[in-house]
Amino acid sequence: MTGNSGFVNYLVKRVLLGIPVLLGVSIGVFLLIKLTPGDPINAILPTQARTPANVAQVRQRLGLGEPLYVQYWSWLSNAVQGDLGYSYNRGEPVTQLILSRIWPTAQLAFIALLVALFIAIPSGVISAVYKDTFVDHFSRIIAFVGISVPAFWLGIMIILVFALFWKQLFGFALIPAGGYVPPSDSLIEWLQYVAAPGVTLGVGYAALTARMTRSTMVDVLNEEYIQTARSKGVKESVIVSIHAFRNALIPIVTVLGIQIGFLFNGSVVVEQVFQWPGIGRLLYQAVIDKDLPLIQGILLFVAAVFVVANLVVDLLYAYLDPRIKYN
Amino acid sequence: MTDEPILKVDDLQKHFYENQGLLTRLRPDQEVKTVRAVDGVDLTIQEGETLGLVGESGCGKSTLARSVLRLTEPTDGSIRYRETDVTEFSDRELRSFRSEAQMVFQDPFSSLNPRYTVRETVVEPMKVHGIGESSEDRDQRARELIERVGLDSEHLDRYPHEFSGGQRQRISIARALAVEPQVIVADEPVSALDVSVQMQILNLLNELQEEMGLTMLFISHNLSIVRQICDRVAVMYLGEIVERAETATLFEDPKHPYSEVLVSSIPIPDPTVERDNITLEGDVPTPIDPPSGCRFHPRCPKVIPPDDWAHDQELWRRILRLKASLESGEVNLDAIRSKLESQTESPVSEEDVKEDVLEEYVIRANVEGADRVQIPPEVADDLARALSAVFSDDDPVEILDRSYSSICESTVPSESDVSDHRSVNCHLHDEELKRDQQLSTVVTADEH
Amino acid sequence: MTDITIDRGTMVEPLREKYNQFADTYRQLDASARISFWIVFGIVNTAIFAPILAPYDPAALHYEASLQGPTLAHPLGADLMGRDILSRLIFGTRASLAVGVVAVGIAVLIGVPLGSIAGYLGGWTDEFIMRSMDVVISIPALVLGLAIVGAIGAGLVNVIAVVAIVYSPQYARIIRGSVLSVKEEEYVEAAENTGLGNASILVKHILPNAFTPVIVQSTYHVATAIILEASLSFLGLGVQPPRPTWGMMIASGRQYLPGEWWISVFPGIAIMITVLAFNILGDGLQDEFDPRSETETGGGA
Amino acid sequence: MESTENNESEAEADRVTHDDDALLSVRNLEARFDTEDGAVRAVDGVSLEVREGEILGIVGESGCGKSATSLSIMQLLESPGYIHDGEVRFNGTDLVTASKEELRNIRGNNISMIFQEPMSALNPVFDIGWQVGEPLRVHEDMSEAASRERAMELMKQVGIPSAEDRVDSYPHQFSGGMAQRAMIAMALACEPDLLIADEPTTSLDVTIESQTLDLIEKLNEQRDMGVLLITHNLGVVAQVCDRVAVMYAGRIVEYGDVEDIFRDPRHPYTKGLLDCVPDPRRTDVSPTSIEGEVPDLADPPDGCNFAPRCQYATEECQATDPRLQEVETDHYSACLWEDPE
Repeated sequence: MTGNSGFVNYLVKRVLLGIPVLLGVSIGVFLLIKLTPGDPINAILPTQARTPANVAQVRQRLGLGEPLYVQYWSWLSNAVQGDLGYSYNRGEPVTQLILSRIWPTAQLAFIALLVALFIAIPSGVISAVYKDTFVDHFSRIIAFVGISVPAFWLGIMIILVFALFWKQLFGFALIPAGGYVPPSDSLIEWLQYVAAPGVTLGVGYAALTARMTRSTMVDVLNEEYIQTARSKGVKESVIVSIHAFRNALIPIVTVLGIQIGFLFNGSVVVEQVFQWPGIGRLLYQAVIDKDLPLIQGILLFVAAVFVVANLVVDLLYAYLDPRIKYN
Repeated sequence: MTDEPILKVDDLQKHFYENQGLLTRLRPDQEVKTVRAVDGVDLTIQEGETLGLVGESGCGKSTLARSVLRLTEPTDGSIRYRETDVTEFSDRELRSFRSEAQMVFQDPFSSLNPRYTVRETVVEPMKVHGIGESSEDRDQRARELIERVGLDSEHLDRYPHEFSGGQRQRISIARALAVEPQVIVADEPVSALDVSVQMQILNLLNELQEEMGLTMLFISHNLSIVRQICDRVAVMYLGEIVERAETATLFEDPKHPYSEVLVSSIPIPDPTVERDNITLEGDVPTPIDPPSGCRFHPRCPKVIPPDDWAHDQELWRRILRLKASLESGEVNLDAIRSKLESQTESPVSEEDVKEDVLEEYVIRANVEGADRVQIPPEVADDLARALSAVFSDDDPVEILDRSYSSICESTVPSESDVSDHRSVNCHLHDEELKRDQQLSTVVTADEH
Repeated sequence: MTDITIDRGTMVEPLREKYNQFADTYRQLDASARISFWIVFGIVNTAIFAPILAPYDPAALHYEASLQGPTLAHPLGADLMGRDILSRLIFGTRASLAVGVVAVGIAVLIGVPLGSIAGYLGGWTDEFIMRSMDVVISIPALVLGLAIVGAIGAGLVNVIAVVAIVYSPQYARIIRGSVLSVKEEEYVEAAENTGLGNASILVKHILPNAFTPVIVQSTYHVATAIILEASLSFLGLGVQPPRPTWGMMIASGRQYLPGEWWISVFPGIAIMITVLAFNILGDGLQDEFDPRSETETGGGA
Repeated sequence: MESTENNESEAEADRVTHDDDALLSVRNLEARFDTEDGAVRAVDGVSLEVREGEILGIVGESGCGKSATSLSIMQLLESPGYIHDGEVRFNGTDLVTASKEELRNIRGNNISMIFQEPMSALNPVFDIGWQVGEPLRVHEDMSEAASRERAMELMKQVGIPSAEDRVDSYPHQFSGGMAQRAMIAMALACEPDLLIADEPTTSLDVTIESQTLDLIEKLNEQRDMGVLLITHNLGVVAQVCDRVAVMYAGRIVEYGDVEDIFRDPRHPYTKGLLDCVPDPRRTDVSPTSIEGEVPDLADPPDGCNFAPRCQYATEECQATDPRLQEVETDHYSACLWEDPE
């Protein structure tokens, strides 16, 4: 009866909690860029064009003479409307640049998620059920190696083995050494291109998920209600897949969501290694070019994705856990 | 009652607030819930006596104890220690009060810092209050204390995990005594211990109290333990004291129906005795939004019927329960209807549903094997009328209230003194008093 | 305002106790965690004694060995300018550990006070501190690190600062949660009842009992910080030449693949072993300190 | 350590006459827990039986092995615990050697169990109706809807008000007392012959405790169902049990009719335990305590386990390990001084 209002309350609270965080991020990001040593004019105008008149005009146009809070306010109000300004180096709107790069990064994240869902979760469950047996030790070692190997190096090794060595040995490369083909052009080619970076990105993510799944399942299997189920004569397979897994799913979903940051971290280096035109690579280029509005925009975007992902996780959480739904 | 009490608690209240967050307050459909953990409690403790405070979990006895020591800030009321008001103490005064009043905690596995040796645990309070001239002196005192509570001074450099529950509780007592206090508040000090060691600790407390002239507030849910150690007892129910009496008196002649239930539920270690313990119905209610009138009335086996009630007590209680179930919305007519429909596989009428409700809530009282009661026709009519109201969206409770309401629901019983050190908050007792008065007036009239 | 000194007869006693605690913990670890402990021990010593251990100066150019594969003279090969890969790997431990250990240490020093104050005081203080931490956490470590390094410039000190900033909120969160649960323990109430001031209660009673998860987490974080440093170095935004770092070595070797694979492969293996050792050690400590593992052996009734 | 490996004591066993018609018959059950300090004998050669329709109590202090005994009977002991030796006969089947399939068919069907903490014994993410009805789906092949219907009836039988409504509730919406009733409803679903109740009222308030005990007693009478009631409270034993086994440090030290044992306790531990329980009817005698502490089961004392705390102990007690023997009809005690020889 009160369930619904409790859930709405929970939802409102979660949404409202995200707002101060995003505001904080915007202030931080704004200040980070403003306090960067060096005059932004140097990045915008080529040396030969820095005449006093030009400089004054650019300053005027960007509002650089205004007090900081005025600059922040105008930047924020534009940002809220989706206008993140213009890239210094490329001259294109930042929003548009970001939008054009989301899709390729999302493809990598999707492959990584598949790896986590279809390999990591089952292996974590099996590990927990057969705790301290050979199967468990084996999959734990794999998971440990998975979280310990740097993604960029793993990417390079995959290229080395499956593209370069393969070509030396068999005369053709199993995968391309990098690059991007959109799935709309050719699905098969896309698969060839996306497989290696997607799996590279997925390894760490999956390893974390597997470890989390195992430890949660171990905890859940020690709960008293599992003993209750056994005392009822429920089959062990049902106990694991229904009684225990339903409970374990709650923290697993949380981890899948919170580790979205892990995917962003990985995408920076993996996209660099595989020359994949995603957000991570865009950020790297922006940093190299000292393209401040673009860096600002990307940070804000990434934070927004993080906040939204957390929100989705919380909703799923509430859906899975009746203690939240009906409270 | 000539002596001034050492501790006097007046109208003490401690309320907690749920849903107090800013965001909740922004939403119109969410109200801040008040948990009335302690709701207007008066207590007096004389120097050197042990007062027992008894009640079930959630009745507020631990909160009361913590409020008395200001380990939690009381919401309202006053606590007088000798001539001073504890609630008004400044930080400095509070600190010096801490050397006068100490607490012994319930859980011996959580009340000792696992990283402190026994020595550190016992010496720390002395250092805080500047007791002992040097660290050697404090060491010496620690040794004496630890031996006094029945441990070996060799144990001083051990850590809590090396001790059993009973030994830990001894250490906890030694810590409390380190500041040479006047008052000890013991919060369920033996309930986490095995029966075979409970008496060891109780005896220790008893001895120490006599030796040092301690005053003690002893909290427990276990009446038989209270009996071993307390001079007087206060019985607490849902944030209020319902009865106060000297220990022996309370056990022999409990006045409040709740005390009666508690006394009757003490297990008798004798299988040959067929006990007539009074079983209380229902759960312990929460202190959020407590029942109106006498807080015990929904569970009270002696809840007072209206003056014109001609039937038995059991039926009366069940009608009250039906009323409460209707009021809380617990009676779900749709669910009952769909249950009946699936049983008979045909549509059911309003009458059938009403019958089922009566059968379940009144006749059988929900329990298989419970005694069935007969509903006299006039009562049945009234109930049927009230239940019809549910279908026409009227308030059934209001209809029932007209002829089936109790003073216990409507009026908060006041405290009445029975004799010295003895008082009870119950309408039943008021009535008894009234009857006695009438009797005595009759008698006096006769004499004249 | 309160004295925090512990009067003990001698100073030797506490030291011995610490050693005993350490020895106890070590004995409880499983084989893999013990091996990892010794690997970590070895790596730390490699960093300290790098000049003694390394066969060559890591910056010395041996043009005759340019792009040479593993030989007796250069067991792990040499790069384009003939610098000895093994020597550079040995010296590379310094940058990795400096970032891993020092930065995580600073993160602990920032995060723990903030988080414990938030947890102990609660209310608006808590709300303010933790929401600020959320802001930092909401941007993934490498993304934020890259942006900050992009703004303030690369270099060892800056990378350490970045890692410290990025990880400190995690310690604030961990210690806050831990303080909140320890705060509920009766011995904290007992300390309050003793008349001890807030600061003493926090420092003497709560923090020592709340600190274990920080130790465990910092072991994991040293591992991820090493990867973070390597990633930044790989992107050319970390520790700058001529200091050798593993990430940079991998990046510089890329162009010689597949022929001169040793330039990229060995530093990667070095990172992996180091990180693996820290992770397994962290896992062993976790198992050891986790209160749940105690109840399991409780047995009996 | 050495003494636990000493096999001499194993030759001695409890001399308890077995009734072949008993519902449940436990013989020489030995359960151990592997720890770093060696194997702890949590249950050290326990023999007892539950007859049809009776309530047998197992009483003892924490760590005496009473819960381990109940879990061993159900074959639910988990690592690091395991059954080292012994027999658990139920309706002619030895549960210790039974196959997983056989055990599954018995659990929840012929033997049910309820636990000390009803709140943690219920699965938080499934509603009560689903959980109460589950034994019916498992053992009687009922459909989801039919089992829910039946669950509601069961909940009514155990006195859960508004069962129509509560059947869709989740455990966190129940109070402790109601949750324990739901557990009982679940245990009754397949009309078992034996109910094992492991400290079913320890976590409940006194007023709720008597409600729950009344319910168990009533169900025992109505259904002629055997009950094995594990408790630390002798008052509870006196109130509801027909016979009782007193456990100390992994052994049964006294075993027999409740009335016999309360009237004439033969083992010093039972005597001590009875003296610890205050009798509300008597104010002239105050309860006492048993000095000392429970022995460490990883390193039990030589001879009688209770000797170090026993006021009657002599040198002989510290050398000889006594086992149960009949001291009067159907009354057994494990004390040297009861040895007729």
